[in-house]
Amino acid sequence: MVASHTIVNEQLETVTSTYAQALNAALSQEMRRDARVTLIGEDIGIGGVYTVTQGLHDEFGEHRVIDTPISEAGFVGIAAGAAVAGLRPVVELMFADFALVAADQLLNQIPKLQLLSAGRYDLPITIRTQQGISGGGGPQHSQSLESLFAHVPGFAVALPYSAADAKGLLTSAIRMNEPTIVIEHKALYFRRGEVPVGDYAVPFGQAAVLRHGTDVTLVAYSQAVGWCLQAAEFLAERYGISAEVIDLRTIVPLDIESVVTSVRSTNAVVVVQEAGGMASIASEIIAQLHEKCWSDLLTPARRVCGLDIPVPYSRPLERYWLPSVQDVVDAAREAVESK
Amino acid sequence: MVASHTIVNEQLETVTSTYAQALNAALSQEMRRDARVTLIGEDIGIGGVYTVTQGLHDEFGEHRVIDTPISEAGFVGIAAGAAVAGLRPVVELMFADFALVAADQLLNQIPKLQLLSAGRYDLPITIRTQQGISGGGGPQHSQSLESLFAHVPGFAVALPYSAADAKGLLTSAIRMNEPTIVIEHKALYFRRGEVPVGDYAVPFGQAAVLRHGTDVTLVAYSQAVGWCLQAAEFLAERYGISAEVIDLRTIVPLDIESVVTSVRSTNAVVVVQEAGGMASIASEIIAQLHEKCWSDLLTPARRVCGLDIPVPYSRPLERYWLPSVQDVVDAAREAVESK
Amino acid sequence: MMHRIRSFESHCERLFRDAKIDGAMHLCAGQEAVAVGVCSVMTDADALSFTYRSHGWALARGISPVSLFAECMGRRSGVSKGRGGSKHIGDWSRRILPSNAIVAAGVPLAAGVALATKSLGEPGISVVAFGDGAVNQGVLHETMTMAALWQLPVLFVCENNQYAELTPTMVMQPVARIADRAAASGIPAVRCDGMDVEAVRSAAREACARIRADGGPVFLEAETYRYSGHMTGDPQKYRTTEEVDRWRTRDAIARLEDRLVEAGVPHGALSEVRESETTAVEAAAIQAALEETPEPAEIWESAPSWSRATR
Amino acid sequence: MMHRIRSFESHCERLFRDAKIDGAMHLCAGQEAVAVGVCSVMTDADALSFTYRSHGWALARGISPVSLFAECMGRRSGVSKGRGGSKHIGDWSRRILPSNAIVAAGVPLAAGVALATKSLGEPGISVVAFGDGAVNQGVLHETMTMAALWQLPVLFVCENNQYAELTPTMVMQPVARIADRAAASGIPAVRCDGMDVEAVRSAAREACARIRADGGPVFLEAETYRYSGHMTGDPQKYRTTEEVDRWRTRDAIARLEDRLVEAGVPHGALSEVRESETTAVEAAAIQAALEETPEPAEIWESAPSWSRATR
Ligand SMILES: Cc1ncc(C[n+]2csc(CCOP(=O)(O)OP(=O)(O)O)c2C)c(N)n1
Ligand SMILES: Cc1ncc(C[n+]2csc(CCOP(=O)(O)OP(=O)(O)O)c2C)c(N)n1
Ligand SMILES: [Mg+2]
Ligand SMILES: [Mg+2]
Repeated sequence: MVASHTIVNEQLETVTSTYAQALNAALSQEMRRDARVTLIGEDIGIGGVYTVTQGLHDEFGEHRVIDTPISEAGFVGIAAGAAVAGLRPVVELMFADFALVAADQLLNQIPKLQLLSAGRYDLPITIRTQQGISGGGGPQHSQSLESLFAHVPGFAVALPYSAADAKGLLTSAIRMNEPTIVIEHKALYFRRGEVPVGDYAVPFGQAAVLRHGTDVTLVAYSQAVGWCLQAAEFLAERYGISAEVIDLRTIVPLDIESVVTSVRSTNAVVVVQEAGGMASIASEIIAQLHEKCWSDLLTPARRVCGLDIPVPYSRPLERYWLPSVQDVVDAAREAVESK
Repeated sequence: MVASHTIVNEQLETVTSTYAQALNAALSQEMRRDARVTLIGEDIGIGGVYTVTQGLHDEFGEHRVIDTPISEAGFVGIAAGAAVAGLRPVVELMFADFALVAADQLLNQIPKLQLLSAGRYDLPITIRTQQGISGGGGPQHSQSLESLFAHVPGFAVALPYSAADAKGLLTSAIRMNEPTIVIEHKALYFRRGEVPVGDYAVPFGQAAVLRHGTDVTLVAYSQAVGWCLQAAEFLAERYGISAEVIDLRTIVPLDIESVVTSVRSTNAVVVVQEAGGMASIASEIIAQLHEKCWSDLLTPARRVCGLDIPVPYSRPLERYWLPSVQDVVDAAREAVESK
Repeated sequence: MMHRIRSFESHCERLFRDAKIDGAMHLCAGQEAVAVGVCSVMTDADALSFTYRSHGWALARGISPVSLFAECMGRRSGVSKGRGGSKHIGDWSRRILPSNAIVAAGVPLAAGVALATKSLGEPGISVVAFGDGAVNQGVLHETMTMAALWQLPVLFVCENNQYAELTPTMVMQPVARIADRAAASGIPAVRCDGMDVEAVRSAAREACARIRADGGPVFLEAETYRYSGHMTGDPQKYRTTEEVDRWRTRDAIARLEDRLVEAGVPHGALSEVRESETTAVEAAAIQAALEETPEPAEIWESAPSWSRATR
Repeated sequence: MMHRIRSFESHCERLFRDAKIDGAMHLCAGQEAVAVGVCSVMTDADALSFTYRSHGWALARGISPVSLFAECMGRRSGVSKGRGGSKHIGDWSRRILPSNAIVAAGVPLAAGVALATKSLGEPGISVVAFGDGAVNQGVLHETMTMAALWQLPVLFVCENNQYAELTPTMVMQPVARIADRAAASGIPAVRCDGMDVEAVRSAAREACARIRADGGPVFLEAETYRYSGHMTGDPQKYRTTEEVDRWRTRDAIARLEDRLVEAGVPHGALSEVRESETTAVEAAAIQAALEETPEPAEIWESAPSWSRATR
């Protein structure tokens, strides 16, 4: 894994920590800052399966860190009701796959509750979950489902790649007065990066240019950003191709302007995502660039995505299912060469 | 509403019937043909809220037309298990919105069950549901959710527009050995059309050209096809613009080739869908055309979609939320004029 | 109040027929005693959630007929600014959650309000009404479990009106009495005659007192009946008019009036109430019809700030 | 058979440590008696569904150790051709549904098999195993309701192993006994000692006989214990080793052996069984490790015909 290129304000004091620790810091800071911030989820009292909530039960007690039965639909709904009535719940869905068990609350209820309030209440609920492949999860523990939350309107959706963004985006999410979902990646939890200490909020809707380049733009979010950074390194060293890497950080709102700006100068783009391509964020980005960069693109936008079939368990199959750094490199070369 | 232009084989004997009657005919014929075809759903014994299952309980009895409690997750799962074990269940989800209550079974279970079978069983389950706006349904009874079923791989997805296709696609769906979903439109149930009598199956994955044209291609499915036909009529009469209208009929598989063929000759395209545009089938179609029609498109593909916010109740707001025939006309003119 | 509801519902039927009201409307005539009885023991601190069969609860909890009519007609002055319509009535200034059109989905939302109330040390309980059909929805079971585990102040009110849409309730219940199912979550349950406002009131009073004292939830089943179809336009093929008439002999309004007369209230006073409610509802319907509908651009008002304002 | 499972599980731990097995693995050592006892009364016509904690049930139902190991190692010869791994073990040629990694989601699937069986007039019942944690999932409640309403031949087996992941079972149960919750669906329930294979066997025998005779469902709760962590890598901070040791004194294998010895079976015969199972499992692990993994292109084999073979 290449080093994190996240551009953190130089002035901020930072500490090296894992993505999981960065999330933990965001939670504990926000819980100290606002007594209404309340965690709800399965096995979070003991620290959570990925250690993100470690220590919080000890510090804040069982009324702020609420362990639930295995009843996702029920506790997501309870959290939403609590958000109407003055709490600021942060719900952990252990795997994004389990969001489907609570899909009615997540997609029929929460996104509609403010429309129906006639402006009489805020809805400061944050869903935290994690997704993606990290090896052998099988078809029900490996999915990337962000496109569902983007398609059905109602949530602001963040997918942090760097540890710093994990902290900063989760902090913003908790402070927002509308429903937010922070989709973490299970393969990133124990990756380290420089994370600002203290108060640190990264606004939703602002992509980050992690590497400047002139020949082709690589656009991604979440773990796919890592592939792009590796690909960019490789493209530069091996082929002398200069790739710009953009981490979208949030897909709702989608900072298409930053991508457009980049494509205006590179004239070529590859969109990379772990999820299958069909009717996805990658499709959306390309559809928007098709219009907004009509005369800037000198070659069609490419996409590098997961396959549009369920994720199999066996390693060689899983590896084939996943987009690879090589796929990104190939797509970028093709794009550059056909300009 | 313009007359149905569905091109039905001239040789077939047809009868004028509503979309609902056409669906009913498909169900009763398939139930007669194969004793394993079994209907499962809420209030279907008495005929269903939209009369699609009328008369079937009387003819086939309570073991073939099974009324369920209000337990969508449970009965979708039961139907899937029954499909493994030799039935051919056709499940009615009264509103597509309710699919979200059963999303775990629909998206985590059914699409993965064949992967996990190592080829040892077929999975002939058909989900029938209806969606969209027909006036005053509000945010929880008006959604168009086909993109979710397209994004998460596993279902073949049909959205018939004409009464004939309603019959033909449902018939095919019931005969297929993989999971299928037929998404009907509530505004179409009582629309009439010519429907072939007797055995009539329309294969999945074959778009229909409903109107030939030379200046611009209008692509749609489900109720949006009606808007395109109206727009084409209007474009011809008022502006002398010749629009080709393509009804995709199924979105999985997606017959992009038919669209490409058309765009190769018209050099301009408008994609129309009732659902919000974000990360949707419309995005996907444009992303694919961007690549496949790179040099054929003389102007960017346009899309005309619903808004990316929940559907409000009040008529003027609902009307504004919906794409209109005028929106299609405007987009087509813009496309043609900027070629 | 029961008059107000009854008269509101009959007006609604008329307005729907005249196409002044859109979508599907679910009327509650016959069930008035449940909403009125329960609401009569609620305090201002209490929260309420109900279903698409909303009018009775909304009126009983103090939403004015005119803002309710206006909502049903999609007017800007509607209680939810026309965003929700008849199925989605709420008013958080009265701690009423938007009513829900997904069967049972409002139940966890209401329990969540109770969780917040308890967490924040505020007074008040949550009352959530749902139908007999909702009892088969898993999320109700999940919520009851958590309400019991966490001892949330929730009154679960099951309005057993004998039908879930077009299906007789008991065809879909595996046990003889719905209230008995609450035992699976260790929640105390009571039943009452939902066609008798005083019976509902006293059962609800006792239940609420228990919740306020112990903190934990109580389940209340009220046996009642809807006189109208499931929704406007329902041909009601699943029942006979004789059955409806039989239930009408237990009519809550008539029974209350009989009792009041027995207790010495003059007939005249009763008909005065009835007439004044009818007149007021009529006036409200007329006024609501005069209100403005929202302008298309107002659609963005209730949307999150980041929503893109393009197709 | 219990030996086979125990020995399989300890092998798995080793293989996982050696990174021969991917993902998370959920071992069932301690719980063997439940799977073995229940499967011992099943006929070939019966269907079975269980969870990610799959190995015990799979072996007890006749899947061979080598094809199970091969599956866990992602080999082409695995029982699901390497597609599912340890969490997703199924073999429809034995009427075993793929085991489920979504808590409680396999329950309606199993009930669906029972519906088909009944509809098609075939013999056989459906047995579905799930954990104590699954009891709080709404879909279980929904399925039990339908199984009762439709009198489906389903044996619901709740393996109460005292923990749901990292949480003690009873912390999340609103009633003292899980089996009591079945009454809400009108399903007869029994409990048995899940650390005693004969107790499980006789309870299951009786339950199955009842299902076969009456057609309707029965709920069986087996009290048991898992000796390993929830999954490989679990540091088990939520319990003490003393607790584990206390349960080990009730070990099902030891108790059965004691009883057999008392009944006159020579010690030698028992250790022979034990050794032959251990050797066979060892051999199976070695053989499985030699099997081939699938080629990438084989990924399309299990996909629907219309799947697009592009990114
Ligand atoms: C999840 C879901 N499934 C189905 C429906 C359709 N539906 C609307 S009302 C209703 C019947 C509900 O019956 P009950 O709970 O008894 O309430 P009632 O209408 O009698 O007040 C049904 C099935 C729905 N709105 N939501
Ligand atoms: C819907 C869902 N929620 C959460 C999980 C994560 N999870 C996996 S196993 C488990 C505990 C299940 O406990 P129990 O039902 O008692 O079964 P056991 O593991 O003890 O056999 C949890 C919470 C899941 N797999 N699915
Ligand atoms: Mg009812
Ligand atoms: Mg357990």
